[in-house]
Amino acid sequence: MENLLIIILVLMIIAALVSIHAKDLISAIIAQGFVGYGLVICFLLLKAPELALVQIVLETVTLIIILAVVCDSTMKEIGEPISKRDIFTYTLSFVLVAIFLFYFNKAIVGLNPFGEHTLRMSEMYVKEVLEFTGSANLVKGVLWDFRGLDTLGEATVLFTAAMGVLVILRISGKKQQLTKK
Amino acid sequence: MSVIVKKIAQLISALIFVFGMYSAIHGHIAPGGGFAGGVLLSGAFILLIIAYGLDYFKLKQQTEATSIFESVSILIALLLAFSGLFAGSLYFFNNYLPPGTPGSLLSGGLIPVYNILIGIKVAATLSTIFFALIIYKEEIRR
Amino acid sequence: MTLYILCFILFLIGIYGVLTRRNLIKIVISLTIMEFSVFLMLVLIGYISGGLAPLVVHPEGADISVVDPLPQTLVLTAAVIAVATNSMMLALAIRLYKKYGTFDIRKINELKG
Amino acid sequence: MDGWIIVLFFVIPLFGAFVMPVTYLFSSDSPKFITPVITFVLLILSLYSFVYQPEQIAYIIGGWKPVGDVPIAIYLVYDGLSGFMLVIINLIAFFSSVYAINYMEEYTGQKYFYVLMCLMIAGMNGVVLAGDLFNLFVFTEIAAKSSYALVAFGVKKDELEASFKYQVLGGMANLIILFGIAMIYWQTQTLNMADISYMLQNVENNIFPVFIQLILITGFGVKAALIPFHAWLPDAHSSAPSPISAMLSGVLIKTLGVYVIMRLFFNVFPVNESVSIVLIALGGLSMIIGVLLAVGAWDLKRMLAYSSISHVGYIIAGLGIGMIMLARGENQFVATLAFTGSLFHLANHAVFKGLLFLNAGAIEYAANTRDMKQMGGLAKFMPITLTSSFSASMSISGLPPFSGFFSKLIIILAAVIAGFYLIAGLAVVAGIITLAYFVKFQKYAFYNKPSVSSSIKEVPNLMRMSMISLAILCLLMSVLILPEIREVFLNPAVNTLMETTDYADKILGR
Amino acid sequence: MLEILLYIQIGMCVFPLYSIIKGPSLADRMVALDILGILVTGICIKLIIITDQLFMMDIVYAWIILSFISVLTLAKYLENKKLND
Repeated sequence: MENLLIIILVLMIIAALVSIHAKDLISAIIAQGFVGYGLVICFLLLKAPELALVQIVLETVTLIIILAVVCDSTMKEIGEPISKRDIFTYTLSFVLVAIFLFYFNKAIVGLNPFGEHTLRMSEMYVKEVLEFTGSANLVKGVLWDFRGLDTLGEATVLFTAAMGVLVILRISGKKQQLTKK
Repeated sequence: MSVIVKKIAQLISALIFVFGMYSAIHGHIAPGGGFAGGVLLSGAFILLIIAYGLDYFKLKQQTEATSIFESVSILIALLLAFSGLFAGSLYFFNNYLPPGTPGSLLSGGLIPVYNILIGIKVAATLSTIFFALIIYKEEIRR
Repeated sequence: MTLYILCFILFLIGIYGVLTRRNLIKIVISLTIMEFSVFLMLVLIGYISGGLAPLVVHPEGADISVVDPLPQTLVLTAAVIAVATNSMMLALAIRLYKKYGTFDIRKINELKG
Repeated sequence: MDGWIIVLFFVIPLFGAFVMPVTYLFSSDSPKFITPVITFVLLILSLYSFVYQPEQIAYIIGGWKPVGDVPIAIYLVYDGLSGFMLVIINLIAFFSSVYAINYMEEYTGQKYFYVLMCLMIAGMNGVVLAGDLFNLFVFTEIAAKSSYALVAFGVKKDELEASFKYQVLGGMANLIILFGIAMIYWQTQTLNMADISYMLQNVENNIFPVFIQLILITGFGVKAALIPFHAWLPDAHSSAPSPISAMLSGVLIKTLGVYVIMRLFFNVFPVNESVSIVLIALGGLSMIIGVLLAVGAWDLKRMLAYSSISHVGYIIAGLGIGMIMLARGENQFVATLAFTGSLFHLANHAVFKGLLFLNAGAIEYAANTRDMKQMGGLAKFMPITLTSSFSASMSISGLPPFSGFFSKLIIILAAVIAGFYLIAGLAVVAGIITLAYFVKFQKYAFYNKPSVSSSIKEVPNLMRMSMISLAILCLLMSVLILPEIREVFLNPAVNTLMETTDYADKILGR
Repeated sequence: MLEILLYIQIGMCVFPLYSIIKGPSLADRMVALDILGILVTGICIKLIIITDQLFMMDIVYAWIILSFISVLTLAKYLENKKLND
């Protein structure tokens, strides 16, 4: 199991690098789709069918929305010579990456290794969600009963995003006849 | 798009619609639920738009309608959650309907109701976003 | 532990992309990659060897061991938030493209004046 | 007070936000009257609960009792600090929403403005009340998403670009926070903040807590616009519509950044010295670099935005000084002094920065410019804006009878007694430079030779009303220094910070 | 036996990735994404047989239906570079 996941993760990392360095945007979007579908395989192997379904659906919709955005614009990646500022940002990001990786390695020593998770908060969820909520899908039972406020908040975030998109895509911000001068 | 694609898109969009509704309604006994079902429902509309073009739905009026759908369904969800306060025990998000037998369609108290409401809401939201993007580009081209 | 480190590398690739890319759409893609890695991290944490998916198909067998449902719930919530982020950023990107005629963030900075 | 009342703090604005698109169909004016009513109700509610409820309430969503010792459901926690923040948030929200009725008339799509404003208020109230780490993240997202959209409200080039920058940095910060939450869940197997603080006491690996705290300081530091992460703030705060700028600068950075830092690093994580040194360093840097950036700015709103960075620096530095004293376990009096100063300055800054942004909006509304070089001679035409902005400017730059003087003085005193002479010196220098650029603002905007046309009128009534009320409040804030009043308003919040383990003990009943 | 097949099938995901990296034209990349979808469908069905959890069939349905939409969108883009007409 662990080996399979490692193979997929390495493939995902390669695809992510390809996606970031791709020459045109459609290749980048397709490579990002590869990363997303790899994530679906990981979810399937990790016994999370709920998430796999949601991730498939999301991946497709994100792909369509990105395509709808970029479809009649320039597809080419901006290829200009590297300036001094670029060198600065590249060094900064590499230093950040190195520091984070080093400390992450140190920090996770002593935590539960893969597959040996212990339950504390969710012990009761696993044992008694069926009795109390009657939902055969434990994730949905937790989602709408014990953590219902989170889910309501999530729906509100989506509502906010729809309002935000409508705000951003207005043609003009101010009424024409009222602007002075 | 050619006639074959258009016809197949019509058939498949109906299939997607039914599958989305199934997913939203059976959220508490199978994988799926409100969110996945809602996205599938909106996928049906998006597929039709992609196959047939913009004028298929008379989009200008649709954005208003989807926006209303969205706010009404989430409003009902909020009121349902709030109604838990009056169901005896003063607890927000009180699941006061009886749990029923697990595994059957009518079980889980309020969970299926929330799933259906969120399904409608997500379908309306994603359609709103997609339609808004498409309409915007249409207006800017003129 | 290898898995967690690989997952963190994916996260760092996302940060690297956000910091160094100049294309608006590429920045959005990098953020999406970061999101993916965080989701994977949460689900990896919740996995229990030999556990089944958190769905009780046969209610009488309720005492079988299942993987932790809580991280999956969190990922479900965070995924929806991720869609919201992406759609708003993409709407802004298309708007900026129509105003400036380019996706290059440095050019946009210069043109603003 | 019954526990369920605190649910209303986010249910009412959410209800308002969801109902407005429907009422808009019947009357297109309805949103602009619903919003002030909602914020007024919230203000009354927050004042009521603040005065009548000094004790901590833990309200359980869904009514799931803890199993054994482990809390299993989402908790909402109301205590002194939350009450204090709620009063500030709803106060500024009420005056901004009244001000917005006239100010927003020239914009299109007002329905969306009011909906997003209600969502932002709901998100901030939720952040302040959340007792669960992931729930806090979700409410942070609601407030942040609505602020992204509101920054881009007048869809011109600057606004869009500012909003994009804000979204990229804010999105990164959110993901870093989520990563930190995942790591915390990995270690403690729980999400309840009280339970986390209990579980984190027995961690053997001593790099893990430092790593987590660094990650969370990075994440919430972006939200609070501390200095290495401040790049989004000047653009975003200066290009939003003015009522929203007042909300963003006055309360949003404090709620999403400073409040969460207070809550997490005092009540959840064990207090330690290394984090407090990081906080003092970040605070000192923000203090001085913020004012230096503000001196060079000629755009009025941009100047105010830079000055926000410096004042958040004051608050964070005060918190750090208090924390280091708590961690060393010596001289609790200095810690109390530092926390009092920080919280007092937080309240003061919310009021006078909100007022200054409303003044800037009034000037923009009347004279149609934000550049200080193009203003001048406005004193003749806009007496109310002049007086209110004068009181706010004197207060922000710390002249003696005004409230800003006392809060800065307390922070500087605490720094001197604690032995941080550099921080005290920086604070004094920053205060002097603040005075300099506010004198510049007064001179160029109101007293220089008139360079604008003489057709300028004073702003409409509702805008005047909220500016005058805030100016009066701004003058009244200095009474908070009196012991009796301080007892009621500041001490509950200070006690929450001082008794670091009390929060968890009361919730878990240990 | 099925475990070995699972390994082989996951190893085969390298080929679409190669095609995405190398593929000279956009059509190649598009086809690679579609092939990845088919591979994952196979993986999913093998997992269903291994773990005997039939409800995962839902995921297969959703995948097949949605890959049609995404391929159609990409194809429409390839056809005339715009989505809305």
